[in-house]
Amino acid sequence: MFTTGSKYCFGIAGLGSLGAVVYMVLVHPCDVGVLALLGIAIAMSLVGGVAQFTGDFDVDSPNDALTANAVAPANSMWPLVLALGVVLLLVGMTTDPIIFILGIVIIIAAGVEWALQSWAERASSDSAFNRFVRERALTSLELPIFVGGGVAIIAVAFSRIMLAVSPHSGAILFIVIATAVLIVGFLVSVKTNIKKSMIAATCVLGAVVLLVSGGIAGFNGNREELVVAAAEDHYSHKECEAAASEHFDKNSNNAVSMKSGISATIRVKDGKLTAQLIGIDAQVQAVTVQRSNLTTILFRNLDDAQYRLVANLGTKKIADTGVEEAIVDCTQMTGKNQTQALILKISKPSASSGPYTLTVPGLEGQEIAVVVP
Amino acid sequence: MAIIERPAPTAPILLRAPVTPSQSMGIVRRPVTSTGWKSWVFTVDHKKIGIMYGVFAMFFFIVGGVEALLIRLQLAAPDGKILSADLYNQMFTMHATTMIFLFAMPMAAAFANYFLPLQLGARDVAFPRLNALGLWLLVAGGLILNSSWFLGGAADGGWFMYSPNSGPVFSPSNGVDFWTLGVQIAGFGSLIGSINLIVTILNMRAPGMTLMKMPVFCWMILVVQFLLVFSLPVITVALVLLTFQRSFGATFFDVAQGADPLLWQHLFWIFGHPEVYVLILPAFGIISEVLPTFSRKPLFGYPFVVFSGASIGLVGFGVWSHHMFATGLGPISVAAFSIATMAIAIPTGVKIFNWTLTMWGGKIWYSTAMKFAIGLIVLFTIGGLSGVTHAVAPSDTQQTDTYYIVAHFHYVLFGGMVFGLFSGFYYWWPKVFGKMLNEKLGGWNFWLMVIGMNMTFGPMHILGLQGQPRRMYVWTEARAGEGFFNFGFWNRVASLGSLILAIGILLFLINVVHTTRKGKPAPLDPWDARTLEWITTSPPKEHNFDRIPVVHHLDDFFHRKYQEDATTGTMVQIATGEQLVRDEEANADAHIHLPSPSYWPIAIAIGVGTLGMGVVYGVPIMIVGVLIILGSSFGFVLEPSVADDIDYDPPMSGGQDTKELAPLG
Amino acid sequence: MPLRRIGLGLAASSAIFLAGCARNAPQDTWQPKGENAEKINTLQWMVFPLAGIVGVAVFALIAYILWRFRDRGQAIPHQSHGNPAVEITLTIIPALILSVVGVFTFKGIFELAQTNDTQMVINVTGQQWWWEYDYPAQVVNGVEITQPIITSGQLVIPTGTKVLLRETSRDVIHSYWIPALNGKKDAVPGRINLLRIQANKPGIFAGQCTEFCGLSHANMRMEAVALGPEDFAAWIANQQRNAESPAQATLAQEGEAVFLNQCIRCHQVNGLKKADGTAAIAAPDENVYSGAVPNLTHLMSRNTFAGAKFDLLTADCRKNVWSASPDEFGSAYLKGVTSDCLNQTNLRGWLRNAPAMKPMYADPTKLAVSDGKYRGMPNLGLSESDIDKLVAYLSTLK
Amino acid sequence: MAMWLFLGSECLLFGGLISTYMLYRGRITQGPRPSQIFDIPFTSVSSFVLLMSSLTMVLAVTSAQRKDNVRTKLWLTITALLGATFVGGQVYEFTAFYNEGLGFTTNLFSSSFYTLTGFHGVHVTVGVIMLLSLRGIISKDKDTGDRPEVVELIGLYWHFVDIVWIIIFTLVYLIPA
Repeated sequence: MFTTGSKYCFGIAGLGSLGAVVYMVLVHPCDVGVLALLGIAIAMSLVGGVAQFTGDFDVDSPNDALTANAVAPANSMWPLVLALGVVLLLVGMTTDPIIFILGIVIIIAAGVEWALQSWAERASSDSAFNRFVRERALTSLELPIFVGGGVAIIAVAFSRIMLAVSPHSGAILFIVIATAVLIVGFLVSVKTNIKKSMIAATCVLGAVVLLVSGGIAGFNGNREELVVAAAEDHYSHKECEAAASEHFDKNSNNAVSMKSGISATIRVKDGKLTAQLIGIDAQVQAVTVQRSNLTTILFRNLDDAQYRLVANLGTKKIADTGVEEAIVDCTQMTGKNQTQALILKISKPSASSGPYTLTVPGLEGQEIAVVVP
Repeated sequence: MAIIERPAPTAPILLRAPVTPSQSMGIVRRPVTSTGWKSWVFTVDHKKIGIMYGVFAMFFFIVGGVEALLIRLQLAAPDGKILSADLYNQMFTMHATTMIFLFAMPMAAAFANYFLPLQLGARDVAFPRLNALGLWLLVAGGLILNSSWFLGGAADGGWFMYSPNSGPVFSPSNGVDFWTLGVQIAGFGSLIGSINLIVTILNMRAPGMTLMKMPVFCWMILVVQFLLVFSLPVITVALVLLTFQRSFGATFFDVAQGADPLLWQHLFWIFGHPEVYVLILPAFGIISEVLPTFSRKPLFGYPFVVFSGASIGLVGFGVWSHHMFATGLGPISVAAFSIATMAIAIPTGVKIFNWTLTMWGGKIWYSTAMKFAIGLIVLFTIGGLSGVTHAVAPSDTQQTDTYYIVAHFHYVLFGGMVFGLFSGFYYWWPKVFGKMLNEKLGGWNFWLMVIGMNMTFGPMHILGLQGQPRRMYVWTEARAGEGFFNFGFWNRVASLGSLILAIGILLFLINVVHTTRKGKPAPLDPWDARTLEWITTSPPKEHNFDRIPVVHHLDDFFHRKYQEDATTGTMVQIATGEQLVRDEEANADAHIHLPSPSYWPIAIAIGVGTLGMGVVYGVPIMIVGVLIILGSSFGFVLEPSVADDIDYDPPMSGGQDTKELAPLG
Repeated sequence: MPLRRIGLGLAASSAIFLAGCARNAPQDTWQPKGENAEKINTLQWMVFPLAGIVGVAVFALIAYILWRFRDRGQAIPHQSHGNPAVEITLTIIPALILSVVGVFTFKGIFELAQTNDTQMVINVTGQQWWWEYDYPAQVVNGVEITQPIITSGQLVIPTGTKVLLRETSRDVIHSYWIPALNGKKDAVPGRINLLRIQANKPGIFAGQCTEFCGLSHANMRMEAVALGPEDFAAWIANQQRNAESPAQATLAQEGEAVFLNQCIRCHQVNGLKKADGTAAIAAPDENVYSGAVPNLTHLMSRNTFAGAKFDLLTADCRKNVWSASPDEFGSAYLKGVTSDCLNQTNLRGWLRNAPAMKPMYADPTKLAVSDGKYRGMPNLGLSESDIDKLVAYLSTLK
Repeated sequence: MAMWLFLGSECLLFGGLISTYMLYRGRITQGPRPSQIFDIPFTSVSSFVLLMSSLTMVLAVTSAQRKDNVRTKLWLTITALLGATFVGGQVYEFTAFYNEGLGFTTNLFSSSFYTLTGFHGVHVTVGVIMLLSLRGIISKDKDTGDRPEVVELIGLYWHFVDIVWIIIFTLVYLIPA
């Protein structure tokens, strides 16, 4: 048979050629990557051939007197996995860094497993003891990786599916999956005499369905609304008109947890706009705001109509075009007896580009002056 | 190496038998040796861990002390030039952090680890490997904290690390990152340690030792651990928020987004105030052992001392905002916290009265340990009374953030905690190392520390009331004032005092070296002591007690030595401590189960440290850290608490899962 | 026993405190000069002696015990475990003392928090490492402030008036503290904290930032100046004035050009016009992280600069102001900085290389974290002749 | 008992995070608000799934106490699967929110929301890993302690994580800001 070492070489060679073919078809028929892959395949098959011929690289070579009495090594899949890793590494080098990293991870994993396995096999001549040694060394590494990997795969695949379907069917799907898991659980629990193969088949089927649909979903991308939302960024621009806007005022949030640090409170009552400063009892018509200082202003609507508070903070020149653009900030629509906060930071004195005002669209002719010394 | 080793079977007859573990198992063999450096690094023995805590803490006591000396040197004259503003800010931040997290807490942990099982009559703590993990996490935290000195500057935001001054803009070096991570990791260590100690106290007391027959030291440690369990998660949250803010751009303390900087202060002080009691209560516990021993009387009002300790702990959670009287909380909260703060003075006063009355009617032996204990009572009282003066919130608004506060908490923490710990050193040194610390040097040590301490921190009362704020890298002649109370004179006195204090502490180190080299072996019961730790040899054996003692009284050891004469009412000695120890040895248990050493605690700690560095230096290092943590946690969990027979070289026989320490002696 | 001596010594030294014999201590917390500080002082006079008496009593007891029960070869004492009656008594006594203290404290806290009878409002804004004061438009004691006033370093208030400070901060937490007028109150960014002060007599009262605020925390000082009603009205009138351009062909006018070329990037001078006649508006928000720097319109009406770290007055002139009697103080202060009193050394040093005189984050190579903005004044690399011109110009800003 | 103490400590951890969230959720200067992006029906379903996993965990504990290895393993697996689905749901939710414009650094609400629910998610993930590992250890017959007790301890942890979620779900999602 093939010796362990040559298995590894041939594995690389085979996968290298396979990779080259895939590469030719997918990327470009005559590329550096193809040449590199083919070169590696040829080199490795040569080395493998030599190794096979000389019987080198062989752990249980009969020439090795020391292990003559040792138990024959168990079959090992690690050389093959290692080869896969190398191939991925090479393919990754020419194509995608993620594949490259995957290759590295597989190589490290396979290397560690292989090294420890062969080392454990030589620990003593008692195979049971050797298995014990191997387990002690590796269980604490394998278990977390398998378990963690499993959780990660389920979570990622599942979330890809949910992202692809509509929120409504997503919720239903969620229920279906969870119920399925539960039902299977109860069935198995009630009928413990179900064949093991049946259970295994169900598990495998479930896993395959999850992986495949996760893969497809991931490939197809997110559902349309999400793509649109990401592109348009609904919530990043404020719309300060008198009418409610579709996104900015959606489910407007009408409680404020800022109980401290309020500089002034602006109220609308019976269609009248009034202002009060913290620390001063009387009502004022102008609010003094320190330059470049964060200032929180509360807007409280005591009327039936919905209003929003708008701060008109002068203009600024857009650097590229030289056009003067108005600086405006505002709260969301505020219903009756509700409160919203507006945080201002005004960096220019009102003498320069003022006057600054606080107004409420719909209550024309009324304003509170903002004075920035 | 071990990977390519091929053991040569010497004879066919050995074919089926495992070869020796040291050859075949290489690094996966458990470290079972009981000598050499490995026996310390991989140990799970509470005594070795306790000693390592102590060495670690003492090292950082010196580091923190040098930082303090530099600070005092800088402030000895106006416009000091020894430290730059930046370096000074780093210095006071790290002085406080080091003293609190790397000296005071570890030293208390050292005493707790070493003496808790001994005083409870247990063979070890409840979770020996977790105990080791706690230690190594602390070491990792300490190293990360102090590595910042060499990696671009230490944290410069003060130990209170108020946001937004600790944010990425205002503290641009990596110092604060190292600080948050170091404190976080050390905090995990303390959390693990405290859970462990609580379970130990509640589950592993010797037969007959009800909670109300438990030494006061154990009680205070129990209260402290509860404080830690419930206050550390709060600082964990605060540190997580700060780390996320600094490293991942979160907005928690970004005022431009509407954040409230007081959130940090609340979280910090909900931890920070109980932390004060975490620091002081172990010292209270120590002197509650020392005072009765050297007064030859039981503690006056044991239940009152215990419950006042517990109520200090409880009320300690409700007074955090007294650190924030000047932050604009509003009069209602200020009044409530002001009153609560005054209330905490009551149980503290009860303790002072009880210690004083313990000495009343006693037969006082002025050993060095006793001197330090009395020093604690006096100095702590001064600190406590100055504390009452700023429990009055309006008065506090004149005093907070001035040197008056510095004076107050140094009287409490240095005069209280450090004196208590030194009392413990002198009292328990013969127990731990089998040699007596020199009493004459001890006297010098004590008096120099008392004088130095009062000269350093006494004048700070004056400085503070004269309006010198804290945390200033220079003070100026323009604000120094004239006359008897000017800044210049009293700052010089304080700086001179700090030198005297340093000499006093140096004398202690000299005493330690002297004792280690030339000290005479200690008698088994040098102080005519009262509690169970003295019922075994000094230093104690690996398994602590040859026979688990059965407890009938509070201060059981004393009552085994003395009995009251029914007719005269006087105490009559019926046995010496030596006799009792010999008696125990003669009736030793045959089978003793002890946990085996393990690699995993230190491996996990290394992983956590790597993860921490990864937060500063990039995701790949974090991944490595997480992998190490995952792997070693599984190793930790899967490993049996006692090593398999084949871990021994030659392999143990018998196939039982416990090791026998059969021939004792 | 030496222990007792230490205790007595401490008690004695606290007694000396209480006698208040500190002379000319600008930040002494035991010399109140206004109503709020006096209220605090009353509480201090209650709790400090009380603590002292308790301390002396405890130390006397300890000293007696240490002497009386030392080991004189007596027998091992009876193993008594305590006496509940004594315990309870000793718990109740401190509780009673503290509850008395508590009642007065409670009362004091609410009295000091009162703001509804305020007569004047000033916005106080902290930033690294100086204080800005904004006086909103209002009528104070019959004097109307029409233009908001903006100044820094020295807070000017009228005597006998209940002044409300609305404190906030532009960057980190600072704390405003004039010990002679009231206790301290933190200036927290995003919050507005209220502190009421009142000065009984004209005078100047020193203070210092007391919340650690970064590198130059030690250099962040402030002063409160109390002026009598007429002097205050004069001060108000002057502060509302715009600066006037210096006379043609003087050194000061050349200085104005330098100012327009350099300083205007951050420092505002109200009324200053650019060459084209439009108002020159400083843009500190583009150059400084806190977005504000001191307004220099009336620089020479103040006695200090750079966060009150340096005096604008020479040592002798400073002494004249600080030691003036309450009657003369107003006129001494309103003189401002005359040319013979100007502290040329510090002002020139500051213009030459500010970061060398006060630690700040003003190194242009290390601004990556703060969006390329300075924290503090950078070294502008001015030539000596530019500095001469600027000093001449700044001297005109009365 | 150690587990109880640990959970006591965890209570304060989540207490701190929840307080932070409650303080900050209404302070929004830019970006979406909670009421604008929460998908309550979906989160209700996933909360229900997590609750069901508590039920299966109870079954696992009872099986372990009856020394019924087969059923213990079965219920542990089912619990872990339900937990993993929950984590998947959370990954979905985070991705969806991110696409709608709620980045970790967008505003105070987003930072505190992601930190709070992320911490909880990590706790669930750790729980799932513990469940699966325990299952693995049982099949290899390598458990080192008293098996029912170990299952019970992990169960305790799992119930705790569930209860915390109930609190989070109520405070974060259901009660309007």
